[in-house]
Amino acid sequence: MSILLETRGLAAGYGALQIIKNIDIRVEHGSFTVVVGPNGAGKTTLMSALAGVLPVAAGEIRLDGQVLNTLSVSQRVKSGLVLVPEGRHLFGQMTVQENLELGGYLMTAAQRRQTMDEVCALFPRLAERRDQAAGSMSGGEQQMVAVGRALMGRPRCILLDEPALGLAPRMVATLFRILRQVAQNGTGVLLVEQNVRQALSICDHAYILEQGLVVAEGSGPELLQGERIRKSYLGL
Amino acid sequence: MKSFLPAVLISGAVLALGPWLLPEFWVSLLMTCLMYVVLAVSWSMFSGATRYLSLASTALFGLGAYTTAWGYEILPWPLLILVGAMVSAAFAAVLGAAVLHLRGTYFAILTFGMGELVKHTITYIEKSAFGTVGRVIIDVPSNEAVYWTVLVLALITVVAFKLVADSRLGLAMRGIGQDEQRAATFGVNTRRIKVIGFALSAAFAGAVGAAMAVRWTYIDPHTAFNPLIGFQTVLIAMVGGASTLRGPVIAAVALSVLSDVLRLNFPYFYLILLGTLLILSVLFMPRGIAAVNWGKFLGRRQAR
Amino acid sequence: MNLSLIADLAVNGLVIGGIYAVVAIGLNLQYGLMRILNIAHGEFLMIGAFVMFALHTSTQVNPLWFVPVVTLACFILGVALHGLVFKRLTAQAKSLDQVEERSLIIGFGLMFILQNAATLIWGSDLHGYDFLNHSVKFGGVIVTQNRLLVLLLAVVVSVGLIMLLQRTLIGKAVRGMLQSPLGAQLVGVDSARMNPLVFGLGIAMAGFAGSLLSMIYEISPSVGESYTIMALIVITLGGLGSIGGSFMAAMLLGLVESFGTHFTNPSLKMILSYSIFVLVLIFKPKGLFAK
Amino acid sequence: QGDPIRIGYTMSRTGPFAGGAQVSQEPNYLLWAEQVNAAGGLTVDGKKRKIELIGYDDRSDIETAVRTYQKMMGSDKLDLVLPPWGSGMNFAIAPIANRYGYPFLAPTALSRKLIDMKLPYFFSLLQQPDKMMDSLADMLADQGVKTAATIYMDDLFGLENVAALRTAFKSHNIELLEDKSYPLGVKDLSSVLKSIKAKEPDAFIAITYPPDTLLATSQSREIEFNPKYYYASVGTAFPLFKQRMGDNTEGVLGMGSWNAKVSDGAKAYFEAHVAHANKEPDRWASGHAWAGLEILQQSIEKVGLDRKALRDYIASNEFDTILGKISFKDGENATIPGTVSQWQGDEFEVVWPADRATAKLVAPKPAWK
Amino acid sequence: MSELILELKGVDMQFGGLKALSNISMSVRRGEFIGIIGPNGAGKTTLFNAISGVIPPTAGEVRVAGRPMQGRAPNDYCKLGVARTFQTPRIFPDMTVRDNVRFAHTFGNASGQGIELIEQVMHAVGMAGASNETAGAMPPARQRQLEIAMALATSPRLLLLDEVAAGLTEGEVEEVARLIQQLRGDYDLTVVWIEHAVKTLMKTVERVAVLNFGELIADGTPEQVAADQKVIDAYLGEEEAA
Ligand SMILES: Nc1ncnc2c1ncn2[C@@H]1O[C@H](COP(=O)(O)OP(=O)(O)OP(=O)(O)O)[C@@H](O)[C@H]1O
Ligand SMILES: Nc1ncnc2c1ncn2[C@@H]1O[C@H](COP(=O)(O)OP(=O)(O)OP(=O)(O)O)[C@@H](O)[C@H]1O
Ligand SMILES: [Mg+2]
Ligand SMILES: [Mg+2]
Repeated sequence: MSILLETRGLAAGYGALQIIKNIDIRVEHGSFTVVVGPNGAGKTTLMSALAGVLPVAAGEIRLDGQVLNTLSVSQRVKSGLVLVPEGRHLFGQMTVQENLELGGYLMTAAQRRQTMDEVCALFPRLAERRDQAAGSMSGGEQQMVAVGRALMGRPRCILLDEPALGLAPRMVATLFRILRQVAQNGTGVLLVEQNVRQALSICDHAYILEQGLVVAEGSGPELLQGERIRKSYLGL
Repeated sequence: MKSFLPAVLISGAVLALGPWLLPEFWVSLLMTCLMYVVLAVSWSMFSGATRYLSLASTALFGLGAYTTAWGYEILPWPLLILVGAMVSAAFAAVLGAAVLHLRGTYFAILTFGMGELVKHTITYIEKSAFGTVGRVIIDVPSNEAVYWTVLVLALITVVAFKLVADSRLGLAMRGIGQDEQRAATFGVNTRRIKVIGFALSAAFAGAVGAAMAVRWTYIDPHTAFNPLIGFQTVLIAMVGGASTLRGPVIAAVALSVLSDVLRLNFPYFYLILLGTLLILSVLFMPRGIAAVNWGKFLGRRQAR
Repeated sequence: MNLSLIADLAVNGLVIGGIYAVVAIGLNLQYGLMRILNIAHGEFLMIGAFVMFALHTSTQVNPLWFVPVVTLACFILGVALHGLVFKRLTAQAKSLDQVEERSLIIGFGLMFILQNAATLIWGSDLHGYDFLNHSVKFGGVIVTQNRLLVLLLAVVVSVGLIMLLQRTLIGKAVRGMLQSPLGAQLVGVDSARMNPLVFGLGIAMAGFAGSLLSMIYEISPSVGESYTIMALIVITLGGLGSIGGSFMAAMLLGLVESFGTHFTNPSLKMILSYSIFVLVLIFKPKGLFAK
Repeated sequence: QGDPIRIGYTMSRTGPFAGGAQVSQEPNYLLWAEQVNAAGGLTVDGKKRKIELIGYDDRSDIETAVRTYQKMMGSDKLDLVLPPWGSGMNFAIAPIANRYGYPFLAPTALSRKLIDMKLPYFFSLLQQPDKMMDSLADMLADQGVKTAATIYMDDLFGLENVAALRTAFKSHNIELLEDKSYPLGVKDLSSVLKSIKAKEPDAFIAITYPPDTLLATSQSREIEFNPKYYYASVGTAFPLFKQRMGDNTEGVLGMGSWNAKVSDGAKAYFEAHVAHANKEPDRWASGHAWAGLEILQQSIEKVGLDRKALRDYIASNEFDTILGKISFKDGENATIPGTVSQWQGDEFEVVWPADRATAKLVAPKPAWK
Repeated sequence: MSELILELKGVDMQFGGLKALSNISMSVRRGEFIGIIGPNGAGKTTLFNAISGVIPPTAGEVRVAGRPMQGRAPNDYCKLGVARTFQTPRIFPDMTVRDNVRFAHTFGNASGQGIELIEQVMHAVGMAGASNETAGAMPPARQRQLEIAMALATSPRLLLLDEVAAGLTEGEVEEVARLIQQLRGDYDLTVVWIEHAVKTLMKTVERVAVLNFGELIADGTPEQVAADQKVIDAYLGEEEAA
């Protein structure tokens, strides 16, 4: 497998305040990669910098070899990098259907229709509630809209910042299965997750982020066995 | 509060000397400043805190002015100011009870519409009942008397703002401004608070309307309910920084003085200058005059 | 009360409604979709009308040719203005409330500037010209051609914009930018390009309305305010951001005024219109046509 | 050569009053100062002194005007002031001028109430509503008119005029079939006009301001409402009316009191105005404004700049003006009677009363074009 | 038998064609600690809305402390001792943390208690050090903690917690559970807690209610509920139950 998304010496933060430093991560084509870390470690900061929401303070972000550093958020979407952000950022007063349609903003009408069917098949609840205002959906349902909307853009690489937040356990499992599937279809998946056990057991590769630095990486099972995870994340 | 009250009293005392120290025009100009201090500060008291953008100042000021117009023959003027305050407060309470479930623009446009509705209704009543429109008032109080009255009103408004801001009412209104339903879940009777706050702030606008009306001799609905007053009030409060006390006070003075100085010195294109300054002020002081750290700003200049 | 009178009042009402609709469209784009409260809307309309007046009276060419010219010129002006002022404003603002408040102040600034500029260029007296002011008669109905033209163009433009905004994703993208700026960027909406275009379109519509109204009404630098107010009332009645709603609200107001005036008098009509406005907002707080 | 005489005023250059102010008033002030200065100035106590005009914008806002006049009279102590535009403004300023003792010759103050305040320093130049309406009723009765209808503006001007009209019609036995009021800023009058048309009155009287005068007239034309006598008040005398209505002005009656034919002075003034402002003066208030300036000028040259002396001189003498002889009684122009004018060809002719007429009344009004 | 602090009889919540709550009847006794679980969109949050006055139910009856609540506003619920948190935090974003808590304290039922309560509850949720931070600038997880502090500051008798532990790691969720237990004792609270972290929830609470498609499908001790086949089918799945 070849490298899809890659950072080298990436640093980012808020104004003068640097939160993440010297980050080197890779997401391969069709792989399911996970980032875990405690509250406030800088996971969201990392995802924001990748998607272009935050400026890069140092280092480089590459997608398929193309340097993304100076591209705006929407330009990155155009080149295939889509983020499911923390806090969802849905279009609250628009219907579920409109949210999904906008997810396919850059697609042709035909592509949009087709992807819409696929997404609705993945999340039947969304199909049932096409005409409900997204903002009035339940917390978990909104999470599905957010993921569905990102998938509508047919990304080459999808970034997800805690998409399982507020999902019922079975739904979490379903979501991870879906993401696995998405990866198998060739899309790179980079997932930030607090459900450490579940995430690590399903992923191809994982990073542990602590205080803005990558402190460990490896395959999921490897890390799950490791001292670090067992002690600080699973409370064993 | 400790240093606040003396500061208000001292500035009040200094300003009260105006008629003896300043030429008449400056007294008049100060009076305009003070009038807008009353309007903008009382506006902020409610709208700045609750973020219910009100364009009702026109209606409230106008009702006060019209109270003077109607009552001048019957009641002494100081009493009319009190009555004007009560009329406006009562109007605001009734209006508020009916429309304070509307938010944002809907509320803004509606309060504007109410001003127009009141204007046309009064015109109609005057015409049908008295066969005339507008009143001439003769034997007006002296300029100084009007000036001191408006000054006292301004001081009362400023103190009231401070008292309200530090009170439960003020805190409740700020909560309503951020998330009304959430405030309710913490036990705030939002409906009552809004009506009380709106009526209270309306009283000041009504009072200053009743006080200023004597300057025009002839008062008809079109002069009393001048939309410019409502717009100007909002403009001043926002340029100053809507949720503060300092902001509207500074902006009321700055904008009134600036527009007159420009008007008198550049009679043909002062509006272009004024407009440009307004735009620049938003772009470079986006959070209002009150939010600018003047000490730092000036200090940095000197250091260079 | 006979049928031809009803028809006449109805047509007259629709024609007035057409005028309201044309006046409101531009503001609805800017305010309804971007929350930029352009209080100088009426002034842009006034400038459009004056430019039309100047072009027509100096060349004597059929004014219809200048409608697109004025509209386009206003569009360019709008885009430029966005780049100069509103871009910075939206970038600095943290919430929609702030956009709204600050744009209000800028609106006042623009209002002063435009009024003064028009006064310097054209003087403050009334101006006007005649175009298509002959009457059309059918049945008992009498209307002038220019008013019919305004109604027609109001319908065409409203329908066109409704199609553009409802049927294509552009409208949704614009609404999306308002509801969640980051969300919109994350689906690939290029807000840096979209915002100036929509804002420009709003000004263009003001110019368009001005160029049409100059065929009917006298203009002077101070007429702007009344049009702004008219537009604000129409868009609140119809629901913010809804072009269709504004159109319906405009027609409704037109009809109320036409019939109301006939059965009472124009002074009572104002009370009637404002009462309806106030009552509608009290009982249908999101506008007449909100779902 | 002495110091210039400093004369101040405010004028509505912006806002809703600007339209009227810039037609009937400010151009005359400017023209006058220019003419006087070109002639070397006014002779005061034997010395020629130029005029320095100090004009500010009052933004059509009364409070601004009040403040500015207080500056001019109270702080700057200018030699003289000239009045602002419109009744509302004059109501507010006249008492102040009176208090400071500044003679105040108002060309555009139209209200009996203002005159009734009996301010010693206030002089009104324009014919008041009662006179104008009386004259109109007189003329219509003379023409055998039996029925009439009116629309009027919802403000002091409209109400005073319509009240005067009712009284005048009663005494002349003309029946008022319909009277409807309308508010400031009206955008459509066709429904009202249609209902009036249905009543077929002999005469139609629109008590309107310039934009509404144009609106009412063009909408009357559109609905083919063509009464025998069509009268509209403010604005018919404006050059704009002719420009906008073209051939349709023929036979339209309105408030006017002079034109270039009434005197040699009027002709000279007319031409000077065209040369100076690049537009014609209106055929009503402009003439009165100019007459007021003439009166002021004559008085100054007679008694100098002592304002009390000026006031007394103006109050007790008769003046020769372009409109003929003018003298004041209790502050009201006592010599110029109410008049009616009519568009005939390119001129707004004075047609009533007969002794002031510049042409004979054309009746009935020809059809709209 | 201790008093009933909350009773629901036949409560329905209809949104257009959707019945988000259907015929819910249940009661909560003073001092109970109840967990609520159910799939996404089951109606858990809607239930909270119905019993805190935020969205009045379309049918049925809600009683708080024996009083019928029909037509009452959220502030009335607050006055009767009901306090809640929101799943998506709804704090006052422009105020400081301390002012947020002060707000809740001022208008709640804490008139009997002094302002020490403010510091106390901030300390309890570990926000004492952040009292001057602007609330809106904090990350969501912190805002959830602030929500708890604010609810406590109203001096409630019935505390409704809606996914306050969302987005936390397993270890952290355990801590939250311990915190709630402790607060419950300290402030003599009745607690209803919605959370998807079933394992911890089941260990902590005394009674569990399960919602599915707006219906109450189970209500009992954690053991009873975990063994209920309907619950396993609808929510837990075989592995969780195991
Ligand atoms: N807008 C901001 N301005 C300043 N500092 C911020 C901002 N947002 C986050 N931070 C700080 O950056 C650090 C990392 O935050 P980040 O949100 O990236 O953490 P996280 O790993 O995503 O945590 P969580 O698990 O809570 O989502 C935290 O210390 C936080 O306080
Ligand atoms: N205002 C509303 N209009 C229409 N439907 C609504 C509204 N509010 C909630 N719903 C629907 O009612 C159902 C119950 O929602 P609720 O928020 O109570 O779910 P929940 O059990 O809290 O789910 P979650 O675990 O995802 O938070 C959902 O399907 C939701 O979409
Ligand atoms: Mg995060
Ligand atoms: Mg929920």
